[in-house]
Amino acid sequence: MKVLYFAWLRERIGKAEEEVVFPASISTARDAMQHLATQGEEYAYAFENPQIIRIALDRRHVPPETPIGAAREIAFFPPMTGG
Amino acid sequence: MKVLYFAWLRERIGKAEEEVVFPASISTARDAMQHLATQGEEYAYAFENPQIIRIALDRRHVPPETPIGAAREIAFFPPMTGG
Amino acid sequence: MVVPEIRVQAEPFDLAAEVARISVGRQDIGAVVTFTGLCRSENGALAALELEHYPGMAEDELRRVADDAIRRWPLDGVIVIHRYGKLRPGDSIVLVVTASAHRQAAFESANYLMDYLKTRAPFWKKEHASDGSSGDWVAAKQADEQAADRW
Amino acid sequence: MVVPEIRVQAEPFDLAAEVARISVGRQDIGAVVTFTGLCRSENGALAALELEHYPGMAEDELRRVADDAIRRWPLDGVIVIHRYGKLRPGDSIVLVVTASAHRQAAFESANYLMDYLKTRAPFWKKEHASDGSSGDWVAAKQADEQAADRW
Repeated sequence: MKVLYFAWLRERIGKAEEEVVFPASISTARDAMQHLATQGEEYAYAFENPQIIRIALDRRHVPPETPIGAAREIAFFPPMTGG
Repeated sequence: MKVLYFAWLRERIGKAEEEVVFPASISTARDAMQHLATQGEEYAYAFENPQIIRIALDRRHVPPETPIGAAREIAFFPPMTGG
Repeated sequence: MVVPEIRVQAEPFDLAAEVARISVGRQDIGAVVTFTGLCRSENGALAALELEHYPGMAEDELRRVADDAIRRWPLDGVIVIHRYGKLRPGDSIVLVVTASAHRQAAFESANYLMDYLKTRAPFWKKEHASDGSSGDWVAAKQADEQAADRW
Repeated sequence: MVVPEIRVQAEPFDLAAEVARISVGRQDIGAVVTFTGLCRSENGALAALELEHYPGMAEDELRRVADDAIRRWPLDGVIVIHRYGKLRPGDSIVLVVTASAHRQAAFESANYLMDYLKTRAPFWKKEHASDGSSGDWVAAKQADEQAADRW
């Protein structure tokens, strides 16, 4: 699955995107985030406050409890500050 | 005193402005309007619904009970429809 | 204190030039809102609008409305331009431009200016119908009075 | 059904050209509202803003917000342009244009678009300070969430 990071998540993790094969036990977007948080110090730092992180599945905002299902792309980012 | 008429008041009276010497008994803007309404059929027609007519004294909106005092210019017109 | 720019003119106006006048070379403006009012054909029934105004008072009253807005909101600039004369469907009638550090101040003050301008500025519209008949004077709408009363 | 025009671009935009695109040759539009958001210097403290975005999703989300506005108000046209990349104080960041027969529809929908765009469109601002220090990511404001919640 393609995983994207934006803004300070991207900076903390040190990459903008990567391919991740999630274990079969990963069901929801929150599960995916928790799994990524275990992948090293930089990930732990990026995801240290999971409650403020926004998630998009296939380029749509979703709540963390959303099943990732057959989505091809998941993105993690801080609250938006455009406009 | 300079008297100005706009929109359908101007059309009904048949002139845009005139000089009027009001009798000494005329005190308020409403008095002036009532006096003008007696100056002929066209004036009676123009002022037939005095409650909808707006008044400006020296280019400021005023309520009808305002004394005309030393004002140099009084204008009568329908509700505005600009914008 | 910001000084509003007020113009009453027969000529069309240039939106981009007006916005540039209010914002170019400045670094403190975060939001510019413009409102352009246009003449509508009313589904083809209207050939033209004739706008009559009270010269002198029209400018004064627009300035008073603009000064009220400047007192109510933290504005960095205000422009109000109102046209008069014969206008065709598609022609612009009025332009309001407001600039502020903050977007709500720019939005609200432009909205306020339009509401008050409609009920206070001495302009009157006469309709000329497409069938050649000389039309009626547009009646003031109660909705416009109510719109102004909400502020 | 009106189709909104959405653009996400590094280049500046031309306000007058966008307004012309929405209104020229039409006789049914009574009101055009534009909102331009600009980069502020924060009293000289800010040298630049760097705008990051999520390509693809940014356009999609702006289109969803615009479609919501089109469902809520009787609009004749909507344009939303959002820039990305490094922007300097005085540079424009975002443009919203709405056109309607009615002035309140144009005002309210432009205001709505800005409120929702700020909380839903995937853009992030990083500040570069005038003293050369690489700045912080701008924190989302609770006021922006509240502004969106009022609709």
